[in-house]
Amino acid sequence: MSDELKLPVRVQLRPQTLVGRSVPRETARRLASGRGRYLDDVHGGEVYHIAFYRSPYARAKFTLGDLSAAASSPGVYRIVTGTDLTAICAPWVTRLEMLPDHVSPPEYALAVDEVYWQGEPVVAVVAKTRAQAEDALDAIDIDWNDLEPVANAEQALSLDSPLVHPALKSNLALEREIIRGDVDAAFKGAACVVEHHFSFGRQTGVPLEGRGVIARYDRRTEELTVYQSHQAPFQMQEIYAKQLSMPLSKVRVLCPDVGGAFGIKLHAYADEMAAVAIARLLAVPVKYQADRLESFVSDAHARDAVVSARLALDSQGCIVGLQYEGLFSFGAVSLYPRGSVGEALQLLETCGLAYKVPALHGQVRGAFVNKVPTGAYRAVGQPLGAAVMEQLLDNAADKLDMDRFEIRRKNYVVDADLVNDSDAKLRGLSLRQCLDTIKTDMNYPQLRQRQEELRAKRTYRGIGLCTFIEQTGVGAWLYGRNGVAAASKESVRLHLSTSGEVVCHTSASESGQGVHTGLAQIIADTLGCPMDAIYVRTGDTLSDPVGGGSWASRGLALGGEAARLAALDLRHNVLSVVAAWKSVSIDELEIDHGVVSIIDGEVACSLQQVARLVHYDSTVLPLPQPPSLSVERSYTPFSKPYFMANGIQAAEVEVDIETGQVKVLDFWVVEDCGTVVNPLLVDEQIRGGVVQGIGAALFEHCVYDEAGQITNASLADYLVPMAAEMPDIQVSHISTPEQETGLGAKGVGEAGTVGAIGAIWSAVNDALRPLGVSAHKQPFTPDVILSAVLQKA
Amino acid sequence: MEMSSERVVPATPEAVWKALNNLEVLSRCITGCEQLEEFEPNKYDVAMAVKVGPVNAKFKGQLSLIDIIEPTTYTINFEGKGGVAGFAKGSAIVRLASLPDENQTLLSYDASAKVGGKLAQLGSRLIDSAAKKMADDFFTKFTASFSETADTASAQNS
Amino acid sequence: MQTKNVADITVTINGQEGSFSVPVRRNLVDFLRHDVGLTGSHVGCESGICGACNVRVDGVVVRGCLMFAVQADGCVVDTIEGITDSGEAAALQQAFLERNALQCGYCTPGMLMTGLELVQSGRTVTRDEIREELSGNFCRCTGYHAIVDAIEHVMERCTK
Amino acid sequence: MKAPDFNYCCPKTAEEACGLLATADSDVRILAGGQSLVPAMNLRMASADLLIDINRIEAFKGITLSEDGKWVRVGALVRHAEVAVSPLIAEYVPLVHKAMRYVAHPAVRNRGTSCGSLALADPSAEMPACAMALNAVLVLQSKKDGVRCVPARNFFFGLYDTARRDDEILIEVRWPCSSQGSYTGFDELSRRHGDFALVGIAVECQLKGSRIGHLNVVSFGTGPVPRLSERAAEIAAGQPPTQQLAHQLAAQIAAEIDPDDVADVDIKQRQANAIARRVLVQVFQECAHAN
Repeated sequence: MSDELKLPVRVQLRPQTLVGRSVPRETARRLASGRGRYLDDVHGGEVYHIAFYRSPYARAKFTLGDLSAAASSPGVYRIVTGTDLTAICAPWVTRLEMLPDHVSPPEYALAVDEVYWQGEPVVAVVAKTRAQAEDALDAIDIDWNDLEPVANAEQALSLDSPLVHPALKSNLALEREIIRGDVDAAFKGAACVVEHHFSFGRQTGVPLEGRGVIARYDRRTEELTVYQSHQAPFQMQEIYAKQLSMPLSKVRVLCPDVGGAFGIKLHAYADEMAAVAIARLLAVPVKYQADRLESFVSDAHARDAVVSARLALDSQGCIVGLQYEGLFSFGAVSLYPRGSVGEALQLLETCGLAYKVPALHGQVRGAFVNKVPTGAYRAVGQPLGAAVMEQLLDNAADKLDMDRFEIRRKNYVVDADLVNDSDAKLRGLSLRQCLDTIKTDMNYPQLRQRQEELRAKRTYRGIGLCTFIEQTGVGAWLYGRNGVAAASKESVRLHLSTSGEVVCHTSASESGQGVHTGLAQIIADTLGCPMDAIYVRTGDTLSDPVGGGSWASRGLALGGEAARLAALDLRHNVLSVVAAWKSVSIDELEIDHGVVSIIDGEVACSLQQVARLVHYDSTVLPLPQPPSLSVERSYTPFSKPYFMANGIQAAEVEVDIETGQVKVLDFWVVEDCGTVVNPLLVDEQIRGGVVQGIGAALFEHCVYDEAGQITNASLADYLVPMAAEMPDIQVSHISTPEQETGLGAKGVGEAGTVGAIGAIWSAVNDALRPLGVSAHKQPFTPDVILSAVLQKA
Repeated sequence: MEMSSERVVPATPEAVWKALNNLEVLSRCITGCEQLEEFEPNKYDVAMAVKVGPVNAKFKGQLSLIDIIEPTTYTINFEGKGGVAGFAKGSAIVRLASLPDENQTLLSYDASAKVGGKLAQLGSRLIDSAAKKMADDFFTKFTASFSETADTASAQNS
Repeated sequence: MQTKNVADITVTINGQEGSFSVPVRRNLVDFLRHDVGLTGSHVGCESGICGACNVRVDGVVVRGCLMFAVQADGCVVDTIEGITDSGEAAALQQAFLERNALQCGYCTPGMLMTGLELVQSGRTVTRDEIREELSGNFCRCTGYHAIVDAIEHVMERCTK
Repeated sequence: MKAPDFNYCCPKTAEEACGLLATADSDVRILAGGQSLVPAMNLRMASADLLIDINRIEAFKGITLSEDGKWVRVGALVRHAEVAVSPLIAEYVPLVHKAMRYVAHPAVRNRGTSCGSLALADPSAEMPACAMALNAVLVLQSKKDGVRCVPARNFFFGLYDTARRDDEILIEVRWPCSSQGSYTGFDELSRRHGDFALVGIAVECQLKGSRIGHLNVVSFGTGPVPRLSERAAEIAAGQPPTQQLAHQLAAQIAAEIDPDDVADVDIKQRQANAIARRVLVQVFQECAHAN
């Protein structure tokens, strides 16, 4: 069977009226009116509040002292320790079947006898108010015996390093490589070899709404209900059922409005697990909402890698070989359930992937260290891969005296080269088109000219470019094959109600991306109903069809296709009813604006009438059983592991070589995410991603001292990008529809972040080039820039 | 965080050494010291209230004198717990040297300090300056205590 | 003078006067959210950096987390719910929607508070100045670009 | 993070407030704008047995010009936002007017006060630096001593350490009015707009004829207190305000940074040099234009 036959037949839709249009997100009106319902806004009876005593040490043994003073502190209901919880919630261990060597230490809901990172929850206070719970923390007596912590990967892998955790045999958490062709030969014979060293600082996601849960256990029905600010409700349902030894059907997880997530709310955290276990143990409703201080010492951290890379080219600027080696500092455990390895593996896989690289040797290692566990954060590893490759290309262009656009264009992978089955995912990229478009958008020759003129006045501007590819709508190969219970598909269930409304339940959840508006556009177009007749609901394991949730840029790429398929099914069922009723053929019917009409223009009925007939009075229908007006469809990529989106970003910066300050003057993005369902929503989401990338490159850094203490765990000291430092960002699109789906959309959620980091690296080092120095350490703080300028070690 | 300094104390090395081992003197020179009690030779239970700008914290812990070489040097070690605020550790090697004027002594110190928990998480911008200030304050008060003693002595004599 | 840790206060919130008994340590935004039930103002950092809790007290926008509720005794407090119901923020809210100047919406009430104060100042400002004025409000989702667009649009319309 | 419990009172007069301070035998804090104290309390890095809220003391309000026209008085309850738009400040204290742009963010400026900032004496804050440059007078009141005035240059002792005693309230700051031939400049380097300064420079230059009569250059963010450069004043006195002099003075300011006070002295000096030079060049240019 040929490839084409495996793909679904493209259905000829009537001219689309909504998909592709900038439809404002009507559901956001509620949010803009202060009527959002985030976790802390969920009411429903009195709840007890939880505050955690968190470890002040990166590594220590402890003995709990007298807890009676805390227990008798005003408002306190109970003090809960690790031992209390172990009885009903066993420790969990992250395992990835494809990586049998990746052995994580077990993680407990509350620490027992020993702690492995500063901020690890040790004791929980359950009290009437959060303030009273915090009051009682002061009365908790713990005897600490601090031990030497392992502060970074270099130390962790040194011969005399202590182990991060007694359950480990080695601190080495991951070691993988990719080899293709003869790299040594390529480098030996190369006309030009360039290298660069990269340090990508540790970061975290900082969703503005902290993580949190409200959990209730009903002893009568033995049901557990958990409201949680999370991206993947079905994943959490599985985890709670497993950890608390409950039937899956007795656990319900609901996600209300989510105030930002970015991968941070994709994991299972000890504090949240503890809160849910406490609700089960004490059978009282409890609430835990992480405050900002504890978010910094418990939310997944990310990046934290040093990379050395070399690129070999021939005299014409064609790449002949690429070599890179990355060393990652993870945390004290591998974050559950998806692991901490993604950052390293995505660097390994994506570095240089947009280019023809005949010989390649990539290597990554990751080590456990006594810090907050690392995990998925927007774009996972891909920004590092892009930054490394693009910086090398700049260095090469400079050495070969080539134009930066030319060296990229020349080396881009093109479909004609992609002969192997394994390369299928790379077919249909629009790298050159994006390159040409951005060159025009940014008026490159003029920028270069201005740069030259200003250099003469000792003003140092830099122009950065970063080609990127983005793995979107990731399917079952990533987690399913690793034995991780995280759904790889997205699902949509449509129900035509007797009011004529189309109720859409979907697993594709929202934290503001506008997925639901996009789904409504697709459903409205496909089914032929007005958008305001569509009611989209999500975030409830009891009523939604099973699916992944909101991660890996999947909402519209997968959820959108599921919606399209479901709408087609519903349309077919509706038309079957009307065809039978009116004794016409289905082909003679069409639906538009919620009205079914016969092709000659005669209106047959409304969608509401169809629903009322089917649900209330099917006697008029010459059908033994009318077809269902509730349909459910799912989608997961099948011909490839994910849908590859691509694009390019460019930045213009000015580096003040006296103060070390970097100012971003301008920013451009050209993005190809296939079919753009809603440019208004896509554009600002890209911009938001860009800003997170600029934040990473210039500001954001979890700074640790040598004792494993984080020293900037507040929003005053962990600098997030604010409006004044961010540029306007111009976004353009190239649209190469995804061939596997009828919708043709690829994901876009992480695109901005994937390319922005590299664009800033490229621009900053372009600015520094006339000084003969370069920067190697992100974020590019004034100290980092001036250390480079002053050539300090 | 490392800091070093020295100052000239208006007293003989013997007198300075005696003061360095005098519980009452030490307790007066530690800003915010609420308790200093010897529980075994050269080991003290200590409680202090530290206030730097908007921040205040109470510490309970132990102060010990080690590596004592009478009458020229010892090391003060401090370890204190500040409850949920975290912990602080500090140590100072104190050295005495005679000066040409035998009624003066050169006191020098190398001090270091470390904090952990919430203090470390939140204090980075100013923790070094704060530690330096506390060390400075201690030795300033210590040095000043001799002029006070001298003043009191002369007052009594007159 | 009497000192106390619980206080009786009278506050006019969104045009309606009410009396409450509050622990003096209760900050204004917690009071509004949990004692009054106005959950539109959000809590992001509780240390005055993020601006999610911005509310208006006696006509000026302040951090709801850096004022104790007891300090609002006798004051006029306006929240996002109030400026929505009164229609005062309608043009700005509409501009936010049309430009997709919000995603998760958590920062939005605070952002609108700050934006509205700027709009109502009657000043003529550049895009850069709008950015400076917004620099005490953290948005993690958008790229700020759309927010600046929305405020710029409304300000231009006001001055026309 | 929720503030620990405390007692609260809200006096209506300065005398009442001073009386409370005088009789307090425990940990008492004055609550003015609260933009530094309240976050510290929320984080439980600060606690108090009693907060004395001075926000209802009418006498602490207002910006006024003294009768003799020599001072602009800013009361303890004047918010940064009022200072920023005050015509009196703009006209008579242009240095402070220029500095306001760098002070925090709108919602914080609407609540935070000049006097609170001076009393706190954060080493990276703008108001203490301006006070040092202009030698503003800080007025303290207590039950014991009544009212006493302390010149700014005798006020800042060390890190968060000032001449204000625990029983005193900083009731107002008196800014000296700028005179004919006075030129000012202010700039700072911060990571982001409104953040604490990494390095900042406040300058007041008094021309005498076409030459510099006196020059006050204050650097801040470079040590525990804002630092007034006496050496720079000596070098500048009697000199014409040239670019060359600006460069020389900037180098002097940078050289005065104590390596013990900063993590990396080379970097801090380079930054201070640049900011100082830029401010001085601009101030001297204005001086030159005036001539």
